[in-house]
Amino acid sequence: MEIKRRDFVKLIGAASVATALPGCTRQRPRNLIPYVIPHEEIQPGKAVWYASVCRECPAGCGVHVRVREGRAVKVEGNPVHPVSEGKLCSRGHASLQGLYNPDRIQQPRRKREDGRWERIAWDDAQELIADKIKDLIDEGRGDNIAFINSHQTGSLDALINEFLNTVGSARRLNYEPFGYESVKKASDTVFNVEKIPQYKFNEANYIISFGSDFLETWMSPVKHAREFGAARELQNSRMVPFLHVGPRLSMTATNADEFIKVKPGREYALALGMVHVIVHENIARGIPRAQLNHVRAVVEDYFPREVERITGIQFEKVEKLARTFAAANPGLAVAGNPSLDGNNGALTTAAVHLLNYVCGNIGRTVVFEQTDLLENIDSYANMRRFVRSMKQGEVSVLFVYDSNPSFTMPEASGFNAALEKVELKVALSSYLDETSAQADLILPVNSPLESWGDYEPSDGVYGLMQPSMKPVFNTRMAGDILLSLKALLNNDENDASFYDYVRERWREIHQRLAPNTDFEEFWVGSLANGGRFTDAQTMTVQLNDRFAKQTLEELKDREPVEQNGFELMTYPSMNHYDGRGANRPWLQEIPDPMTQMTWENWVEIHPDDANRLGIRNGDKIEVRSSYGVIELPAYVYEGIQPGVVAIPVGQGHSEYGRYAENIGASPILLLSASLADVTGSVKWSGLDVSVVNKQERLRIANVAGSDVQGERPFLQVVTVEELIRNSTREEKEEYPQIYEPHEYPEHRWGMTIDLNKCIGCSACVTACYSENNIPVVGKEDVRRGRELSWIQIQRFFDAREDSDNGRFLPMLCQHCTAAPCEPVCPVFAAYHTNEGLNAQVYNRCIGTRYCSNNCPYKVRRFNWWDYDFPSPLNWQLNPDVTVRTKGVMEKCTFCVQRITDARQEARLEGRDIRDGDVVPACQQTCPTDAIVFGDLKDPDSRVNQLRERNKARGYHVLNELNTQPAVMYLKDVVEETTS
Amino acid sequence: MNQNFLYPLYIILFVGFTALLIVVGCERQPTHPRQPIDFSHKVHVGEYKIDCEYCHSGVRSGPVAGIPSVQTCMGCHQLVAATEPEIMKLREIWERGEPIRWKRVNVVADFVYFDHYPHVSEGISCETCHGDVGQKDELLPTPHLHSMTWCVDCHDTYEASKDCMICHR
Amino acid sequence: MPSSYNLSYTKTDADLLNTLKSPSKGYWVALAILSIGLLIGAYGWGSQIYYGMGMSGKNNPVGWALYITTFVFWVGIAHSGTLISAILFLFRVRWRAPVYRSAEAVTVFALCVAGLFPLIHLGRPWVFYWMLPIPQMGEMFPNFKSPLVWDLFAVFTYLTVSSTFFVLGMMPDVAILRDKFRGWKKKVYGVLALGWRGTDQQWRHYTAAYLFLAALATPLVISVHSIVSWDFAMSVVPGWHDTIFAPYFVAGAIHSGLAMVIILLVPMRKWFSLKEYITDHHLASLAKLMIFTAFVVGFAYAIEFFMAWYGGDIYKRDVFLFRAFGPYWWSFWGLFFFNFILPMLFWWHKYRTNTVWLIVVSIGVSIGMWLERFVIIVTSLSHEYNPFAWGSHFLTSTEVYIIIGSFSLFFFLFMVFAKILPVVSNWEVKEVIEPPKKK
Amino acid sequence: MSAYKGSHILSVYATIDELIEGIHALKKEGKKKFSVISPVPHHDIEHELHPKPSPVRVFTLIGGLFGFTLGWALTYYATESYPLIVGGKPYISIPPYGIIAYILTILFGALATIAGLFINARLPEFVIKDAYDERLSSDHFAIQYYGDETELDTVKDILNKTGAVETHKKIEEIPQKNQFVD
Repeated sequence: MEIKRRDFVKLIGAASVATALPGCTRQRPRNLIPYVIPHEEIQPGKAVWYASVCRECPAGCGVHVRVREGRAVKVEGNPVHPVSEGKLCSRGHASLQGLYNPDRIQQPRRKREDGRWERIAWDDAQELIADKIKDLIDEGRGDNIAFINSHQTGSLDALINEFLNTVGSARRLNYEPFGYESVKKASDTVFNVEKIPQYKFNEANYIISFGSDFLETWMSPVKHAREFGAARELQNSRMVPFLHVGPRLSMTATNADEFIKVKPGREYALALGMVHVIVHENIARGIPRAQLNHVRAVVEDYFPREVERITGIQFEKVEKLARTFAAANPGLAVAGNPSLDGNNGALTTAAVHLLNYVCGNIGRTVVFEQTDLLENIDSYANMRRFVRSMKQGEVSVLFVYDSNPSFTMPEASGFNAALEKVELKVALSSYLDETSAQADLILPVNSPLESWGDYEPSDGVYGLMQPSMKPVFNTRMAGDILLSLKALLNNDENDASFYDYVRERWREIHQRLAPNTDFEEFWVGSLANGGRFTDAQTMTVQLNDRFAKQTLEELKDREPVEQNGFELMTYPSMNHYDGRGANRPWLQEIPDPMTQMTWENWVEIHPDDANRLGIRNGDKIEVRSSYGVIELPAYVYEGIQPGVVAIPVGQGHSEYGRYAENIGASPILLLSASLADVTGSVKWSGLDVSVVNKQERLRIANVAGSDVQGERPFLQVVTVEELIRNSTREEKEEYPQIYEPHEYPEHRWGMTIDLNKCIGCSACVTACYSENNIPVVGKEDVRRGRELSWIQIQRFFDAREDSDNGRFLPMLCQHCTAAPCEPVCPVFAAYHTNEGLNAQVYNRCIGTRYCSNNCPYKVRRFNWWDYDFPSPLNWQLNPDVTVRTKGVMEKCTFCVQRITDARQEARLEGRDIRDGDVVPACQQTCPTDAIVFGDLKDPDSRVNQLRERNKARGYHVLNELNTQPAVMYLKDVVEETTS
Repeated sequence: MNQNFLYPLYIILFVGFTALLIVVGCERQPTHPRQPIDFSHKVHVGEYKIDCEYCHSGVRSGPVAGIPSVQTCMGCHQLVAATEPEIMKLREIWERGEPIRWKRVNVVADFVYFDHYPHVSEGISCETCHGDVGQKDELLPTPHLHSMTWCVDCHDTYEASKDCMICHR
Repeated sequence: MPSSYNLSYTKTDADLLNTLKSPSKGYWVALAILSIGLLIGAYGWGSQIYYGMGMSGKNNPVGWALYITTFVFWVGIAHSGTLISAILFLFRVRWRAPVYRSAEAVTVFALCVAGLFPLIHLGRPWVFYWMLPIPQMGEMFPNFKSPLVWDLFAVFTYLTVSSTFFVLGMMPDVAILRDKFRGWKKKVYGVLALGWRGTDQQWRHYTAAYLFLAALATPLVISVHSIVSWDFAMSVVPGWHDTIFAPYFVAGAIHSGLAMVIILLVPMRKWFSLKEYITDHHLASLAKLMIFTAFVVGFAYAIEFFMAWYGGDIYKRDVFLFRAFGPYWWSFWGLFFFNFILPMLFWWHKYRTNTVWLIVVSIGVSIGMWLERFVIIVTSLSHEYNPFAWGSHFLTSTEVYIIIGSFSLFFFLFMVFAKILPVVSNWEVKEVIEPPKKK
Repeated sequence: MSAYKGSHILSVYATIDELIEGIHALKKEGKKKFSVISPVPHHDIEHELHPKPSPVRVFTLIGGLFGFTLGWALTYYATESYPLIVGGKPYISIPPYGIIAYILTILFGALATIAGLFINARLPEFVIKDAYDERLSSDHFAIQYYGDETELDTVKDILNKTGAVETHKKIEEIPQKNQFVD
């Protein structure tokens, strides 16, 4: 508690000096354009915001970085960026922990003969590489230089190509483990365009997902979640139905009104069956009559009874679904989750393309754009070819930037073995991950938050990145390194910088978008804006004439051989994606929404199978394929098919820093090296594995005290039918009061949480950790029930009798009017402010924990230890919030620091606080706008309006205790999937 | 009132232990910080009547008053008293392009969030809290700035809010 | 009853002096063992203060566990002394005289030990004085609406009143010691006796004061444990929020207090040869009383369950089912067996006059009463309203150390007391035997 | 101590019967300035002396009333000095404050009782100034008689006749100012 703020205050002096002396240090960012506050000067004690782009996954959300005294302390979505629109996911928030990761490589390092790392100066390192490259060029082996990078667009993409051109090589791999090969393949087959379309969930009237986890990891989860939230807005007690068909109850599936469980790889049959019904019943709107017979012929085998045979879905249901979907006009069907790659992924996606096509959804909810930027991603097939050339010694120098193929490539692919043949392996990486650990030279690069750059997630969206702070360590931008190398190779003294390079490229964009304006203005405006955003240029697609029944058959992957009894399914982890998030402690600590596991990797197994093998939750089980074997704790899960085991990808790092190492095991070790038959992707799914109970209990850290709520009406759900029937019924609010209630003279802060919109993504939890300096306690303490999350996404599976879907209840301090926690505190550390906050004064708390015992919602968190923020993670701490010491109770404050800020801001402007001035961190980031905060005394405030509009859905948790919470929940709603 | 001798023994142990805990638990204040430059408020404020806000310019727009940048110092000292030994020091620092590493004099606890603006805007003079710095060559810690009693008394006098969340969060 | 004593004034004095003879080797060994126990406890507490409350096995749902359990246990134990000395005094029960001194000692020492636990269980014990009714930060007082503050007042008052009662009752006996000893001991006891001579005036004020203290202590003893029970009953926690809690806790306190008195009396009477003072009849009377208290607590258990069922509150009902059939079933059935079933042995004369059985049952009841508090505190918190937040306590070595330390401290204090002060109230025994007369 | 001061004799008896006889003998002579010392209060002795009720009870009452008032005053003042809302309850809440008042009633009642005892019985007296016999605390009785030297001698004879085993004599100097300093 002492150190951090003192450090900040020390910095205040330095910061004001830094503003007074421009250009005194080399690495200083130039011409930073603050967004919210005009760039007069940085004022100590006040935050400055910089717009940039999140590079934690290929989605490319626009962000605002909050900087205090020269340090980035929080990341939020950029409201004008079309992908994020002000929202951000957990992984986006955790980019800060990438920036301040204590395991970052702090200066260039070279591997010695004995395998230990030694320091090397930047110039020496770059010269060493340049010399090697010069030698190769002299020998005429310029093409032996290769570059693997994560998916890049824009300036860096161009620069890498330019660099490779300079040395005369074309060995460039835009490598993403999850490359959506099946979508590309399907588009190619059905429409003859090898592209990945954009999906518009907010414009659909019916949503079906065929195993696509579009709210978690699939393509652009924040955008999808945002649009999904809009789609699920209730209109006259009705909303857009959402059906999920898939092998596993993922977070996306659980948000569906109906989840139909099918064996992995059989989803396609339903899609084709629906097409069958639609084309035979003549309700297809999307296609000309001429094509109708064509399509009829394609799907002629998939009459509903055949679908029932394949998937187990009753044929009447198939017919009803088809009719409802066709009537939606437009509906939206999505497919192509990486977890189905290798298991009829391409077939399912093709079927879904066809379904969308016949319903006329193409061009409305499924849009192909002129430039599809994800299509540049190299497929696994290309990687395999590259491995072969490495093996043959055709690669002498390999650069790896922001990519970890040693971890994400199946072990059986031989990547690691082939890597040894490369003479000089240069890791342009910030972390010592599995790939950099094998490198000869590590040139640490700036984190995206310290870098210039640009990123185009989709057509017309030009995101611009600017450094929000000086680099934490002695690192450089990847672009600067490449430019320096290029200069060295060309014996060019001119030290061009990547900043200039980006600017030059933006001159082109300027020419394209606004040729008649002043470039400087355009540039400054773009920086402030976080980029330039124009409408996408769409393209129309037509059904491929050659598309036939046979084509469908060709898309089928081989049926998995079932020898050992279990089919393996892997899927990208919600928090760690392909493993890159594993070294962010927040992402380790924030539970997986469905399983509520933390700091762990697990095997999901159906209760029937588990009973047969005598496996209980947390038992160690061995999963063995022909390629490898791993041991993991079991998670007995109703949401999975019998005979299938599912393991998330992302954990099981052997390197990658203290937070990632030695947690679980990576299912990638089990995967086959061979390509999926159709798409050339990794076979993420469909592998035959055996499961053995190792008869050992593992210490798993599961946050859920109970998976079910029983008779307790914590999480309430209604169907639209019930809602319409009881649309006038309100919760009984008035209980007899013994005491005269206290008056709130100015404000009474309150919150409304729409459970129907909460998808469980936990972005609010991460935002809260980030905003409120919540420490990460680690696995052992989570296991003991000592996690400190102020807001918790509680998950129950039994909220409705007729469905096993998990549902989410964001549980945070309810700021009760008659709070049971307050009167029991002997020292007034817990008390009620006259604005209705249930306040906790940390420095007054003596730690009796009585308040926590007496809180029926169990939202108070106790500091069992003095928690450590290993440097430089402590730089992330929000200077506006006290860091709590051991022995002190803490809890949600409704972001009281933001209320104070808003009040001060209003005061400076000589007005009252307006509705919307105070936005707590959780509401700010919630992609679906499930959380709304505001003044309950103001009848026009959004929070009151929402309550007013949804009277029949509003309820207080544990209302019968008469705690009179300030948080009102709106009941979750189930829409009918067939009409 | 002497009694069973175990009882006083117990009390002594208890009190002693408590005292130990209090001592351990307390933060210590810096007593006599040695500044890199012998800056004198007496000269600047007392003799030359320079307004506080000339240097501590943040008070009307935000929480922190701010320590003036070296540039602010040099704004005058390019010419004024340029040959004084302490000013020579300043010039050296300026030429090296370094910030001056002033030592903090008053360290308010980390859990206290004091915002200058609302106080200044209500017309509370700087002297009310910081004392007559124009009389002092060297600033020493002002004990009342670390005492909540002092804050609360003043809030009582001015009928300002005594809500805990005003200062603690 | 006086007829049951075959004693004279001289004999009682001799016996009194006999208890204070130089202790045997066994005594020193026991004291050494207890000192080690104390050191273990100090180590446990020290490490807990240094590293944080995480050293104990608590977590988010279970914010209180073994420390508060043990606190309530010791407060309960403490009640025996006041019960026997003050209440039986007011009712003029004559067999009280030889046993009440040790019972009061139990009260005072148990309270000293109990008083430590609220400190031990604080997250920040170094600021415990914020709970005291003194203005802090100018004008900030503790929250008098908090049951913990009531608790602090109650326990502090109880400690003050019971220790003055204890010391006051000892004054005439210490005067005997002053008169019997020579040298430095005479001086020490002389100071402790406060100049007591035994004039009729002194006796007059003394007996009056004694009576009033007894009269004050009686409502106090009832209210203290009621207030301790309100720490729980004033909350909303299902399984705590019960109107029956105050009488239930008082009954439980007396139950455990009786057990502790027996545990201490039986060996003391043997080691100090006090059979003529603490007769089999006395012990049997205590045992009979214990049957009664067992029925009271048994009734309370039954009523609690009845209300949980009859009240129709699902949260409360679930907690009670959880107690009986959840992972803590052993503690629940254990307490039922130890507190209710086991004392039923005393219906048989054979058991209530057999010192071994007396000790066995009393230890059983002590364990049972500790378990009762454990069940009330830990199981209720483990299975509260929010199912997602359910969780259980886990045992850590630090907790064990501290509990070992607490028991060591109690027995340490008691053993020291037994060797330096009269364990039997000499003057009150003299009151019930024949004074020296002409033959 | 006793209600009387000054020079005195202390006649020690071995049995209670002889003590009673001694008291009778003194009463017969009309001598009242004596007190009786015994190891325990005995109803036979009380029967002879007819003591008045002890004033300690007044102390108890006053102490209790003080504590009761203090309890309400303290809680009221504390709330007024820094009013904070907890749990939606009123600032001044009768039931909890009543508990504090109740407890303080007992605490101060008890403390005042002790004070009353000490004041009335003139305790503590760390060095006993009056004549004393060490057997008195265990199994002997005594009559302490106050008077001038001549009177003491006659009383001594009277008591010796009733069976006093030993007589101590203590002559105080005059003036006897700071006698009860302790």
